[in-house]
This record gives sequence, structure tokens and C-alpha cells, in this order.
Amino acid sequence: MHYHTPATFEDAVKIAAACGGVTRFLAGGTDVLVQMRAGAVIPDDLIDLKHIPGVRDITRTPEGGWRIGIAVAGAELGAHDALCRDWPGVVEGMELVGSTQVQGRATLVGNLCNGSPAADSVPGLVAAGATVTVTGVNGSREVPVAEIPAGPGRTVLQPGEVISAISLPPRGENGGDAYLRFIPRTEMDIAVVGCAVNLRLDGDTISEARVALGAVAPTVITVQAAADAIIGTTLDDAALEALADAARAAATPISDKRGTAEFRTHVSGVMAQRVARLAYTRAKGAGK
Amino acid sequence: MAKDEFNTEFKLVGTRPNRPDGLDKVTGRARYGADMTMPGMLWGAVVRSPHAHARIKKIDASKALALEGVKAVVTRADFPTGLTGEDWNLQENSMAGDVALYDGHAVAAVAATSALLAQDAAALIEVEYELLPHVIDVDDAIKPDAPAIRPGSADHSVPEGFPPNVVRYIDYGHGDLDAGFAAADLVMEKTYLTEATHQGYIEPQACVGQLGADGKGEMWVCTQGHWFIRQMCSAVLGLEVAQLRVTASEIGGGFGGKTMVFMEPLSLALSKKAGGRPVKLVMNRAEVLRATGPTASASMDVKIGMTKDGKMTAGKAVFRMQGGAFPGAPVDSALDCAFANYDMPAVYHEGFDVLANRPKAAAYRAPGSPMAAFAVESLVDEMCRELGLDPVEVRLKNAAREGTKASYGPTYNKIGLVETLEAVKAHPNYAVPLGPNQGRGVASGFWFNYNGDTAVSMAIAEDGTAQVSVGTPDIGGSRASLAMMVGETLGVPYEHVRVNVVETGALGINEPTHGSRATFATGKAAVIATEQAIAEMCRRAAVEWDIDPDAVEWIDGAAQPAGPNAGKFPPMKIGEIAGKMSTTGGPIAGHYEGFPDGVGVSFGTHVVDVEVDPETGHTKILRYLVAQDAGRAIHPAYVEGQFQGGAVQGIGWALNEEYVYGEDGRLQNATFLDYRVPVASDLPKIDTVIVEVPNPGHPYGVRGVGETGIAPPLPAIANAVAAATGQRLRHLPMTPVKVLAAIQAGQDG
Amino acid sequence: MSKIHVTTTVNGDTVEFLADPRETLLDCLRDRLGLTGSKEGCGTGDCGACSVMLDGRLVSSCLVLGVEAEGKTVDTIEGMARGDDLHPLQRKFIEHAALQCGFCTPGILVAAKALLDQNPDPSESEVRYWLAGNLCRCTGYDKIVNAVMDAAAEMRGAA
Amino acid sequence: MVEINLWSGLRRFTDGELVVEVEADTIGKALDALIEKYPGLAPVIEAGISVAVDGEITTAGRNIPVRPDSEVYLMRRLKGG
Repeated sequence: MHYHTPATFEDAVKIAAACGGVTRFLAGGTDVLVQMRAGAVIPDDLIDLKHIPGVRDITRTPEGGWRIGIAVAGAELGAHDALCRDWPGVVEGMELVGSTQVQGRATLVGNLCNGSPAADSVPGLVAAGATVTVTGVNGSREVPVAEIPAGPGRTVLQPGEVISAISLPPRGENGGDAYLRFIPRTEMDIAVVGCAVNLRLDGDTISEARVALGAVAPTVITVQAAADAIIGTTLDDAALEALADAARAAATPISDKRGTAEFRTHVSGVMAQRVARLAYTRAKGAGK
Repeated sequence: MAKDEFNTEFKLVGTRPNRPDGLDKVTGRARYGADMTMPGMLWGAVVRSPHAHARIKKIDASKALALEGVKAVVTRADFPTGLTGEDWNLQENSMAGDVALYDGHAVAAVAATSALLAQDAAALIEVEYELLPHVIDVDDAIKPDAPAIRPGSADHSVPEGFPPNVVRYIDYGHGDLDAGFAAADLVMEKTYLTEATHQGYIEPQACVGQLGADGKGEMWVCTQGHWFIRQMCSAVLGLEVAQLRVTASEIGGGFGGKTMVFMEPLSLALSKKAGGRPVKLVMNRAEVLRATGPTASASMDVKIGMTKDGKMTAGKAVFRMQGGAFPGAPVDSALDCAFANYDMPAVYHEGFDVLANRPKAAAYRAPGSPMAAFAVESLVDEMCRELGLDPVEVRLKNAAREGTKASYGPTYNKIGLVETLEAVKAHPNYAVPLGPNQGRGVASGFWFNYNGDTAVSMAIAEDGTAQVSVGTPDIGGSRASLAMMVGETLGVPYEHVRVNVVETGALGINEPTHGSRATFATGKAAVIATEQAIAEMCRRAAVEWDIDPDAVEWIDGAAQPAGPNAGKFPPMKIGEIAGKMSTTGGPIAGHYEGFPDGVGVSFGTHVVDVEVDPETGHTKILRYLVAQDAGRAIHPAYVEGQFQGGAVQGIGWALNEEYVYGEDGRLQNATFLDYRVPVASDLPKIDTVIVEVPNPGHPYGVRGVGETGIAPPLPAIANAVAAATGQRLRHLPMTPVKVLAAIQAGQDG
Repeated sequence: MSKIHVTTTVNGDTVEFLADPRETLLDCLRDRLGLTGSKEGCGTGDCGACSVMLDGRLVSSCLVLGVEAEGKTVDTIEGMARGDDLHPLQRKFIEHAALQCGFCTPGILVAAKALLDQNPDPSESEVRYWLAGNLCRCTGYDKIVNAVMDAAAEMRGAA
Repeated sequence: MVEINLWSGLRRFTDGELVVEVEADTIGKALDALIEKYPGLAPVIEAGISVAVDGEITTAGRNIPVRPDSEVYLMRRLKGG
């Protein structure tokens, strides 16, 4: 295996393009190293992106959003007060990935590119309307996070393409987001169901909402019907009931070692309600 | 015995000194299995079957052997033939013969100059398989038309005409069962299921083995018992036992799983083939889970009769257990434990040891007892609910006591079950009011404890300090408790005693640290050896004083004339006697070789409060209490540690731990990510009460404490979940999926 | 497959080693530098036995490549005591019988120190969640949590 | 004479007897006498058993003394974790 430490993303994609065999980009490494250890993937070329300037930075964009470097670890997100104030749901999703130790390494982009439908950080990013910058030999383009996953373990990235940054929109007024997942233990598990809600209030009434579900479909999904169920409401009992129904209707889970389809379907409604309440409370708090 | 009355005031016993291995273990200096390197050492890797059941048609290692730095490849063809019985089982499990019997079964091994190279070489070994039908579940495996895994492997106990995978059959009991059930007001019969779990020690198996062409070998290995490793490796490889010298490393947990060989013989076989260079083999976690001892899975029918005032009149247990592709599921001890808590006029037990395409089961903490406790203690709780009776009072009413004829036959000596039940009744946890969706569960458990072959040697050093050589690896602090008992007996400070776990060349055979035997058996042996040394020191003093040795007694670490008639001499301290030993007759030592008698059984009672999330089925442990009879706690902190550790393993078994197999017979959760042992945030404090009903068979009253604690959590939590939800879960683990389904079904799960 | 020369600082000492790029930092600490205090319990970041500090941040050294340590600072269990002076956590672990087999102990000590360095007064719940990635199979965690809490209290008193 | 209590599965080898009286003053002699009386028990005993004498279970102990009033039970071989 060859180990590369390019100084720019352009160099990184050039190296990737020149490599004939199995190539992996290395950021936090918490998935790549596990796959190497298991013998599942032993890359011929491993391209470490952490030597590229800026990849560890979290910066405010001129519009008031955020640009997050691809090697920012979960623990660094959690330590960034202003980001946590704006997008607590995005941060808490990332912070649920693995242990404290894994938090010292794991990254948003790595979690996204691993392609797991159960990735904890992805529903929050999707609900927030986050985008990523995809860099290839022919330049860069902005792609919504929601469009990156293509199926379990797969993304739409082409060989040689790499994500070079992740961007969150401006939080704006009276907004709140949240992520919760269901796991059998209290920590250290893969989500059996994950749900993120991002909403905005006009007074007590929800004026905008996005609902994303994880681990109940081949990719993280955006559930418009679930958002519609709570938009225009004050998140009263009827709205919550409609939200749960919409979430369950959208879920098309499989049964596997971590849970049955029936369980996942039911719990997606439970999680949606709990997350919506949390996001609503945060949005109310944000208004004060 | 020096102190066979139990009102003695002790100086050391019952205190909490720091453990002698503590400094090494908090600084990273302690050397475990994988921490050893030897000059000229090679690294090994093992090729394992990806199939649950497959004929091995061809193994081609030519590509691996062509790699520079690859020094040896071994397959079953490199092992001796003609083994029988358990020796053959161990050999077959170490390395598959004609047929791979489970996912993870070793089929070849390779040694090379680096770990990575060995792994790369292993990946290049090509194995051609012919798939055979497999069976995983015990209730499938016992069917008459199940794929026969090893025809002809049933032993003498199995009557003609039994299904092909039944390899042992047990039935026994006493009393008039029909009359017992007829005398009952309520008879209930239910079926309970438990899944296979793994010991889950954090240190994977690791060893460095060296074997020369002259048949002499050495091994460094993490194990609960290095004499067992020596005997088993010798049997598997056809070596002379005494030519193999085995040293036990520090051990990173075992819980029964490190009492037999897995890949250890492979390191020796590779070493021999590589010209005698030492070969290090270290399992990864997936190998540990796929190929080392899980426990059995069980399917159990239990029937109990009870009068309306709670007297148990009869009990019947029919247990089916699979212990992998080899005989050895702990169905007999499970049956023995089933009704051991109770004084019942009639009991009957029937057991089936069944083969399935899974790894060979190893012992796991009180083998069989947790499954039995789950079935019986759940049913007792169901009947208490049905009859509106208090579960602790019913247990007290039926509790086994001194003089009770045990369900497994003999009559109990002094035991402490009643005392544990009284202890939980008196504990504040038992009185905490519960809120919505919360429930409290109670259950008791039992383990025999064990003695086993034991050899100990102790010697006095020139300055009067003492060394004790033992053969039971220290897993939970036994070096501390042994030093305390020796120090107490010798009348010297704890710090003056050093306990060493020595290699196989230094003592007669020792059984492993298993069966909760280290503090009992090695402890008793060490005390007897110490008394020998004391007798010798008294003799030396007598010679010096020119009086009869019988006129000398040993008090507070010194020889003293035994009364005014013996003569007037100032006490001769141990240091003084030791300082002149070279001129008074040479070394002063004591030793013990034997099978220490006087084992005392241990009962425990646990109380757990849970809260169940009615929307997700998630169970949270709110409070947990262990009360167990320790006989006497030598080092109370380590006794508490055994109680707490056992309870938490039981909690894992009850809630989340299980082997999950796919339709293809492959283990799906061979990682700590998906084999879900309890983590710190899952748990509350584990409260403990050390009950002390001293064991008359031990000089300090010790009963083994290591194992009993894993049994009660399974039923206690099931009983608590039933109390919280109104639903009875009879299939472990009680995952959120199962609990939610039971809640939703709204009827008996 | 050529090896890569790595220079890094481990427990305050500048060290050099040759690493195959596939080797983890844990492999390199143990097999190249003889620092076997960090343990491998899983190799997948699920058990915490290999916990070390990398540039001041708690990581699983089984999820870091050895070559990634180039120019960085690594602190392991072997560097926790200052000469004969044990860190309060190390002392409290012995006093509270917070270890049985001791295999998980180095990783838990490194992780617990990382917690107390950033939060000198954690609640019991915070300790339990921080250490959720450090598996212990012997103790049931009870005495570990007690030892961390007691060490924290002592360190606050001493500060 | 001492009474040896068998487990019921062994009845197949003892003409249905569950309690067998043998002349012996040690466990070893008792086991030998059992085998002599019922040769079908030989593989069971040779495969390894435990013996409970007056409530105490032991695996070894051919030399353990038994008296006419001793309570003796044959049990399946015990091991621990």
C-alpha cells in the first residue's frame, strides 16, 4: 500500500486519477482503518487529506452559514460554541458516532462517504440543507448532502472525486434542529432508527420544516409528508400523530441483526415525535 | 486447622490492602499474552472456514509459501492421528480435519517474519470447499431429520433411536413427581429460550509457542490454567507432557473461556515446522467471537407445582442445549442448578446435549446455571404473580437449608441462601417506591464451587519474608487474597508475602483458576503449606532452646514456648529463625499437593429495578442489588468486584448479548460493535451485601464467590420487566425489539 | 511495499521508527517501540483498550496509522506517572480495587485523564458516558467510576 | 456395606437399581465394586464423574474414605468457569 500526503485537493484528485488500483481517501480513518483491519478493503493507494491546509478549520461564511473542513473531528465540532448554537442537531448527530475516542478522529465527511443508511450525522445534515463541495480532476461542484448517498455503502461520487468541504446554510431566525436515534444500549451502537428535524417558527407556528430519517431505507431519506404534517401547526397532539404516521409510512426498512422492519417502522414514528419536540423547544428558545 | 472457629479476630483477613500487581497494571508494565516477544520470533495467522459446514476438498498453500519471509504452513496433515475422546475433540477444534464444522473453524495456519506478512500469506492460501447442510438452532438440531453433524459421536448415555445430533442424555430425580404435582394448587409449565453468549474477555487469546525437533517446547500464553494448556497441547500434538514448559502471562479476563486450547497448539506446530523458531499467535476480536468458546444456547421446559400458600411440591426440568459441533454443552450442571435453591419433595431432570454447527462451547462463569436460573426463577415468579404471593417470602418458604436434600441428590451442609434473602429484604433498595413503567424483580442463584488438583509451595526467605508459588493465574486479585491468608497464618505483614504464579516446571499439576476455586483451593493449600513451614520454624526454635518441638507454639510471627512449663525464652521472631536457617538445617519451606476438600457452595439473591420505555421497548436498569454468601470475604473489595462483574455479565446476557447467525450459518455479529456487552453508561451502581456464612471446610471460612453472581440477573431482570410491562419475556435476550413486540401484543409474550 | 520513516514524540521523547503504511499507531507503539501498555481488544474502535492522546486529543490508536503520527505528539499510559509519582487516577484505581484483570486499565486511565483535564468536576453520569467506549468485562464499572470520581475530588482539592 | 446413589439415567446399566450397596471403605473401592457388579457402568465412570460424599462434591478422591453411614452420590462430572 502506498501512502500519500498531498498538500492540495487538486493534487489529491490527480494522485487518485493516476492510481490504477483500489484507492481510499483518509480523513478521520475510523471506517477505512476498520475495513483494512478486517481485510475487507486493502487499498493500493491511501491518500491522506489531513495535510491540506484548512481541512481542520470551521469558518463562518459571508452569508452567515458555516464551512467545515473535511478533517474536523467530532470532538472539534462539539467544542465550537457558535456552531453548536446554530446547528445543535447537526453537532449532536456527529457526536453520537462512536466513542469519545472515535470522536477524536471521526469526521462528518467520512460518516457521509461511508454510505451507511444508519450514519448518525447524515440526517442532521440533510435536514439542515447542508451541501458539500465535490472536487474532481475537472474542478469542483456543490452537491446537496441528501444527494450523496446512493445506497448502502455507496455514494454518487465518481472514482477520483473527493469531498473537499461541507457547508451549512445560515441558521436564520427562530430556527431549531435536533437529532435522536434509537439504539439498544446507551452508547456505542449503530442507529436502529435515526431521525433529524429542522424547523423554523413564526410565533408558535411551524413555518418551515425538514424531516430526515436514517436506517429505515437504503439511504437516509427526506420525508416531505412528515414535514408537511407539522408545518402550519404548533406541534399539537394531532400534528405529532400525523408526523408519526407520515414517518412510518415513509419508512421501508429491512430486518437485520439490529432490528426488525416492524420495529424500525414503529420506532421511526416515536423518534420523529421526540425529535420534533426537541427541535421545537430549541426554536422557541432561539427566539428569546 | 489453625483457625477453625469463626469468631477469631483477624489482622489481615477482611481488610482491603492494595493488590501486589496494582502498580504494574496502572502503569502499563504488566505483561499479557500479546506483550511478549522472543528472539527469532515469527508471527502466525490462521485461515478459517467461512462456511458453517463444509467438506474440505483441497488446501493449496503454494502461493503463500512462495512469499519471501513465509516460513511454515500447517494443516491437519501435520498433526498426529489416532486420538480419541476429548483429546480428539480438542485436536479437531484446533484444526479442522476433513470437514469444517462451523464458521470460523481453523483450516490452516501460517508463520512469517511479520504479522502483516502472515496475514497476507493466510489470504493467499486457497481452500476448496464442498458445502454441506448446516444446523444452528438447538431445537432444529435435535430434530430427527436434522443434518447429522458427526454421526457416531453419541456416548453411552444416549439410548438407541435418539435423533442423530444428541450426543449425551441425562435423566435423574427423586421423590414422587406425580404425587407432588397432584398436591399442588397451581401447576404451570412453560418453555424458556436463551441464546449463546460469549465470555467477552477484553484480551483476545494470545501466545508465543516454541517447539524443537527434540520434542522440547516452551509457551507463553494468557490462560486460566497453564497445566491444562500443557496437557491439551501435548495431547493434540503427541508430545511428552513434561517436555513442554508453559508460563502463564498476566491474563486479561477469562470467565471460563481460557480453560482450554484453541490456537495454542497451532503456534507449536508452526514453530516445529519453522525449525523451532518461536511463533506468536494473537487472535483478533472476530476470531475470538467466531472461534473461541461461547456458551451454549438453551431451550428449556420447566414445570412446577405450588400450593396456594406458596409451598413448592414438585419440579420438572427438561433442558436441550447445543454446545457447538462437539459434546460438552453444560446441560448436566444446568440441571443440577435448576432447583438447587429449593427444598422440594419431588424433582425430575432430563437433559440433551445436542450438536450444532457452531464453535465448541467453553465454560462460562457457572456453566449452565444462568440458563437454568432464567427458566426456573422466571417460572417461580410467574406463579407468585398468579397466586398473589411475595416472591421473597415464597423463596424463604422453600429455601434450601442445612440438612435439605439438594435437588441434585446429596444433603446440604451449612449454606447461606436464607441469609441472602433476609439481606435483600432488609436492604433499602427493596423499599424504594417505583414509578410508572418501572418494575422490580427478584431471583436467586446457585453455584457448587470446586476444588481441583492443587499444588502450592511456600518458602521463607533469609530475612523472614515469605514467597508463595501457586499455579492458579490471578484474574481478580487472588495474589492479594492469598498473601493475606498466608500473612495471617504466618503472623507477618501482608507486604512481607509475595505470591508468584509460577510456570509448569515449578510445581505439580494445577487445575486452572476456574470453578471459583483459587481463593478456596489454592488458599487452603497455601495455608496448609504455611503451617508446615511454621512447624519447621517451631522445630528450629525448639532445637535452639533444647526443648521439645511440641512445647513450641507460633504466635504473632514468632516461636514461643507453649506455656510456663516449656521453659522461659523470649519469642524467637521469624526473621531471626530465617536469618540462621542455613546453619540450622537449611531451607525452610512448606508445600501442598492434593485435592483440597471442604468445598462450600454459594447462593446469591439479586434485586433489580428497571424502567421500560413503552414506546421503544428499551429497558433501563435503575437500581441493582447483589447479596451473596461469601463464606468469609478475605478481601471484601475483590469479593464485591466479583459480585458486580458477575451481575453485569448477567445483565448483558439478559438484555443484549447474543450470537446472531444468518441463514448461511455465518456469525453476523463478530465485533464488539454488534456483540453488545454492557457499557458504563448502561448501568447504575451495583450495590452489594456480602453475606458471611463461613464454610467449615476452609481454614478461613472461604466459599468461592466468582460464579454464582452471573445466574440471578437473567431471571431477576425478566421478572422486573414483567412487573414493569405486564408482559412475560421467555426468550433472552430481552432486546427492545422483543420487549416492544410483547408490549404491542398485549398478551403473554 | 516500502516502509516509511516516522519521527514523533512519545511521552516527551523523540522517537523514530519504520512503519509499513498499513500498520496502526497501536502496532507501532507495541511492536516498533516496545510500548505494550496500550492494548488491542478489538481493532475496530469499540473497546478503548488502545486509548492514547494524539496531539492532546483522545483517540483509539488502533484507528490511527503509524505513519500519521509523523511530527505529532503521542502520550500513552507509560507516560502517565512522573517517575515514582503515580497520577492520582492511577493511585485511586489501585486503592478502589477498580481493576481486576487490568487489561482495560491503561486505556481507561488515559481516557479518564483526558476527561479530568477538560472537566475537573464531572458528574457520575458524565464519567459513565465519557468512558462508554472503554469496555471492562470484569468490574461492572462500579469501582472504576468511584475511583475516577474520587481522583477528581482529590485533584480539585489539591489544585 | 455402603449405599451408592446413582442418577436415574444409570438404571439402564443396573437392572433398574438406583441405590446399590457395595462393600468398600473408599470411593475407589466402591467404584470398582460398582463396575464389577454392573460392567455397563464402566464407560460412565471412566469418562469422568464427580462424587458427593456427605454433601461435598469432589472430582478426584478414589482415596476418600466412606463409612457405612456415609451419604454417597454419583454425579455428572463438574467443572466451572
